[in-house]
Amino acid sequence: MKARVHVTLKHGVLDPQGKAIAHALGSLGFGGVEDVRQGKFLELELAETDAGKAREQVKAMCEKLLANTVIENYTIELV
Amino acid sequence: MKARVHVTLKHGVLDPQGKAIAHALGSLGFGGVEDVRQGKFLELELAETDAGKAREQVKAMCEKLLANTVIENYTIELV
Amino acid sequence: MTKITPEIVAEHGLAPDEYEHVLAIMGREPNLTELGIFSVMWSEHCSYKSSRIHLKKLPTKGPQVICGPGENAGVVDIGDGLAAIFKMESHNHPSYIEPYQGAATGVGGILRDVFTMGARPIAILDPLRFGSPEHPKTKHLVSGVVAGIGGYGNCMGIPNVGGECTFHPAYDGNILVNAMTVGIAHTDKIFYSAAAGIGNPVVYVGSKTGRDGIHGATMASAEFDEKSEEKRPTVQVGDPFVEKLLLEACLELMAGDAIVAIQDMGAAGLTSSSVEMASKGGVGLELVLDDVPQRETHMTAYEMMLSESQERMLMILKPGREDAARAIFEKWGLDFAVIGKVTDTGHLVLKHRGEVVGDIPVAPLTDEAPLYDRPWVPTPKPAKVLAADVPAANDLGAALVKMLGTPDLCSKRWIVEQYDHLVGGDTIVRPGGDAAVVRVRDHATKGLAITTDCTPRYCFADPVEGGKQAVVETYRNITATGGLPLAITDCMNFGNPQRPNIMGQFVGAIEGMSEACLALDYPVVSGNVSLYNETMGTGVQPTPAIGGIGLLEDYTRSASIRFKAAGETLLLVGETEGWLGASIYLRDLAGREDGAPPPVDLAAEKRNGDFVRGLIRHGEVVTCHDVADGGLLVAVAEMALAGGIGATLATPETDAPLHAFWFGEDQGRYLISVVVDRVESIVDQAKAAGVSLQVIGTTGGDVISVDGGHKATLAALRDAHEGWLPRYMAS
Amino acid sequence: MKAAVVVFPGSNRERDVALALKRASYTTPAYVWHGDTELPAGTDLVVLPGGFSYGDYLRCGAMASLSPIMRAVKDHAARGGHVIGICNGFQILAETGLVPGVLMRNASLRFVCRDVHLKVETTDSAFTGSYLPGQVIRVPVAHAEGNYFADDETLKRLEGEGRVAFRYCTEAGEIAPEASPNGAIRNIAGVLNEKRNVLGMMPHPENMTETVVGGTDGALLFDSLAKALA
Ligand SMILES: Nc1ncnc2c1ncn2[C@@H]1O[C@H](COP(=O)(O)OP(=O)(O)O)[C@@H](O)[C@H]1O
Ligand SMILES: [Mg+2]
Repeated sequence: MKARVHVTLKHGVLDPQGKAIAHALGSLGFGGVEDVRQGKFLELELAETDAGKAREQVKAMCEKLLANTVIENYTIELV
Repeated sequence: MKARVHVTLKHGVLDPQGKAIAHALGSLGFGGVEDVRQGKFLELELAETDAGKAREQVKAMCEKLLANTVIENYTIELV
Repeated sequence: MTKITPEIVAEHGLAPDEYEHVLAIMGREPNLTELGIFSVMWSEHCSYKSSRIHLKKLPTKGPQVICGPGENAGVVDIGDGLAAIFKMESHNHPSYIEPYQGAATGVGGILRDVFTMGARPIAILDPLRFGSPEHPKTKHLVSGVVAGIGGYGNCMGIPNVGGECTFHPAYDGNILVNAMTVGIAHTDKIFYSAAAGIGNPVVYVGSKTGRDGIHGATMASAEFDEKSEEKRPTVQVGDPFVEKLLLEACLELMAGDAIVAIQDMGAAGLTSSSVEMASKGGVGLELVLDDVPQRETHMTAYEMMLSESQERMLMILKPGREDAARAIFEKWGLDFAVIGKVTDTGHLVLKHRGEVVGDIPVAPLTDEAPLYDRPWVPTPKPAKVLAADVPAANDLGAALVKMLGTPDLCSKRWIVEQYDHLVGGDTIVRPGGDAAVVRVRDHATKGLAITTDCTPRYCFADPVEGGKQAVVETYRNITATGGLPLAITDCMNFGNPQRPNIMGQFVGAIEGMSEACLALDYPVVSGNVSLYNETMGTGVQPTPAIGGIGLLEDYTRSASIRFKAAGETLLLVGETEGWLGASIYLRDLAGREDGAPPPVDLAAEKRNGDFVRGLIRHGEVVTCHDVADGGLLVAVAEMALAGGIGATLATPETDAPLHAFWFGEDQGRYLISVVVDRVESIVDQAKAAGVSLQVIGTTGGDVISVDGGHKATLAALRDAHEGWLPRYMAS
Repeated sequence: MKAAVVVFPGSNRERDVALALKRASYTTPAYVWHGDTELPAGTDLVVLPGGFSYGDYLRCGAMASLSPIMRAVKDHAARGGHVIGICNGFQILAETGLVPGVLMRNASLRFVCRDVHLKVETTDSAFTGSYLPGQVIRVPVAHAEGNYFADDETLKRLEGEGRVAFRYCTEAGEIAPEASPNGAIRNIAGVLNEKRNVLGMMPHPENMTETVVGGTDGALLFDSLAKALA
């Protein structure tokens, strides 16, 4: 089973990359880009076939490694 | 209107980050992680309100800046 | 089995007569895998078919040379049981297609060439040539290439201490990304690539093999690609983290005596590494491809042999050492696999899924590779430009500010700061001056001076003089820090060799380089040729990039370009005629790109170099700069800006018009600054050595002034010099 | 002083810092492998050196912070033992929570290697005792992710308790935004933990300990340690 994890910066945390991308888009002539936030997107191929267990596992992975919960949020989707 | 962009490595392109994450998860005792691929996830806040136009714009941004189309694919969702 | 049609042969870049030769060697029609192997081994890149007969003319010997061209890198003796191992390589085309990864993997490749021989890399340098700043792609290429080089080298923890970066429309469609690495090894612990010992295991270490960079045969390989919903990218992605582990693991294994031979997998990966090891050792190899660590499923023999996946090595181990070696690689988290053995058949035999999928006699594959003496015409000698015909600058100060703000002369700090040039703690003279000086690890006093140089506009005007000049400029840069030049590596970047005028440039450059190397006892110990740098009939300027290394017996006796104190006397070593042909002044201020380049007087180079080096070694001079691009006044300004101290200059007696004297690019010159009470003695020493020496001014203040009337403030000079590149990149 | 330098896969300034320690204390530090679970007996100081542990993939320092040795490092710190994390080491300390805050991508988004000036904000620690209060020193930085960030409450505590060890400043000692190479909040370059026995800092004092490489301002940090932990 496959898990898709999104890791995004919490509100209020400065996102230098997003800001730089917004700026770069502006100078490339793309008007009307009001804000850009950059996050990570991870696709995990799991041996586990039970959705409930898989979600538990991935949650533990996020808490332990994949996200820094001081500044980041995460969401998990199973497919 | 908001656009969510996923940028992922093309099939077959080496993903050093994903490989290292998979390895780290393994040594943290998370068994059964067969593969990890890491991509980027961008949220863009657009002034544009017309979905068709917004998609066109974001597509152009991906081609020009957000994705490296030599090795990456991208998908666009509007919300 | 795929039928080998003329189309498939052509797809593989083999000419019809080359294919006839393949048939003769094989005695039968090759299969696709075998054809692929011939195609890469006989490519220009691996076989040097257009350049080989000319490269032979380069002097490669000298008492300091432990190993010249032919191995992964050149090896030079630096005394006390230590050797410097170094080479330069190009990654031009991949960097144009994908600047970050192309440049990064270029660095990765040249690092492997050096540590595969047993050396710990201590320095990276990166000569770069980009198209016109106005070209729409240039900025993107600069930013990607620089980030890629930094991304790889920084992670490896090898300081990047030098290089070049210039711009010219001739590179609009073909940028040049060259990279040089220097490493240090013990002379009794140098590793070579000749396979030996029948029955010995062939071992694969490093990253797994994927379908990276398999080109040439797009059509032929497409049929093997079950997932062909997207066109497979041919660029390789580097993993500097794995390469760092590979470096440490290899050095750890090399500390013992398990290795018989070792070779990195660079271009043409498993093919060229196995063929070269077998050929050098005069043995055969049998490989079981099922045992090659693979990243992707269903890989064919063809794909495995042609893959250019990065961060891999091939080794021959002594029998019975596999387990101890495996333990080291596993400790570092790397793949380790025995994939075959050394045989006495003289053939490269490939097995896959229980079948023999390739069987090629190694000796003819390498020895009978095509060799061409391509037709060439010498480049017509351009006319000399008379200084009097070049518009004079009314105000030398204003002209100087303009010069320092040109793309070629401006500060490259924006680049240098993206490279970790201090890791290791051995960087004595940092990038930004002449040569960098890096301390030799584990030695109490020795340092290496390292530099790369080439002046393509000279080479374009006159390849022979330009080739000579590239060599002597490295010689001067090394000398200016106090180093004794030992040997060079080169990276020959040219256009299409099938055009006689391009081939003529190549032949001319080699001739000039050879002459300079011979005169200066400065042999070539390694190098690389990159041809076909050309799009739609427009080639790059001929660019024989030279990487030189020199030895400082005592690194505390080195010089740098920075003015250290006010009130010192500024002395010019060498003669000035005021040569404006092919100069920056002529091109960027007068808008003319013509004329003969400044001639090189090799005897004067040696005489002046020995004189300056002697002064530095005796501790009489600590501030020295060679005079190159932009001429004398530019050199003074660079010294002033580096030290934050100005200078008051007075034109000595000369026949040259002022602008030609101060901006001419005559060769063989150095600027030194010395405390006043040393001047007399140095003047005497110069006289005795037959060296031309002139007092041209005094350090001090925050202005550079010439003859009282021409002035530029350091602030204005700094703004022009430091400002151009960051402003350009931010625009 | 008995020092232990932890080597992670991808560390690259372990030797630089070991030499700096040796110059200051005349004792050769031990190298400890990240996979080990114990520090050498009698370790006074643990050093997490600069580099790219695990390639800096995912987040700098994240994977290294979970290495087996880090449990021992945490125990050592909890017992009052000293720990210094430099550059990648600081990132690892932040990921483990041994010092507060996070290190984000440089505001320029580019790697930056150059000399910077730092103001010594506290001399009340084993790491900074040999400096003068408010002294301005010159040492290099070399990183892509040194943009220090912490929430207002944390910053208030850090500053209130005098736990900001170094700030980026101009040559004249002014704490100005343009003096910061990475955009760090309030120009913070190094912070102490609550018990002041753990220091995380981005700049590299270990690369500025000899005249011949350009200066000795960094040597005083190691000198401080050698004296405090003698
Ligand atoms: N221009 C040159 N001058 C001197 N030696 C050269 C030159 N070009 C290539 N060589 C030598 O030929 C050998 C093969 O080079 P190359 O194919 O570039 O090596 P690699 O397989 O590491 O890429 C090397 O020993 C190299 O030093
Ligand atoms: Mg090689």
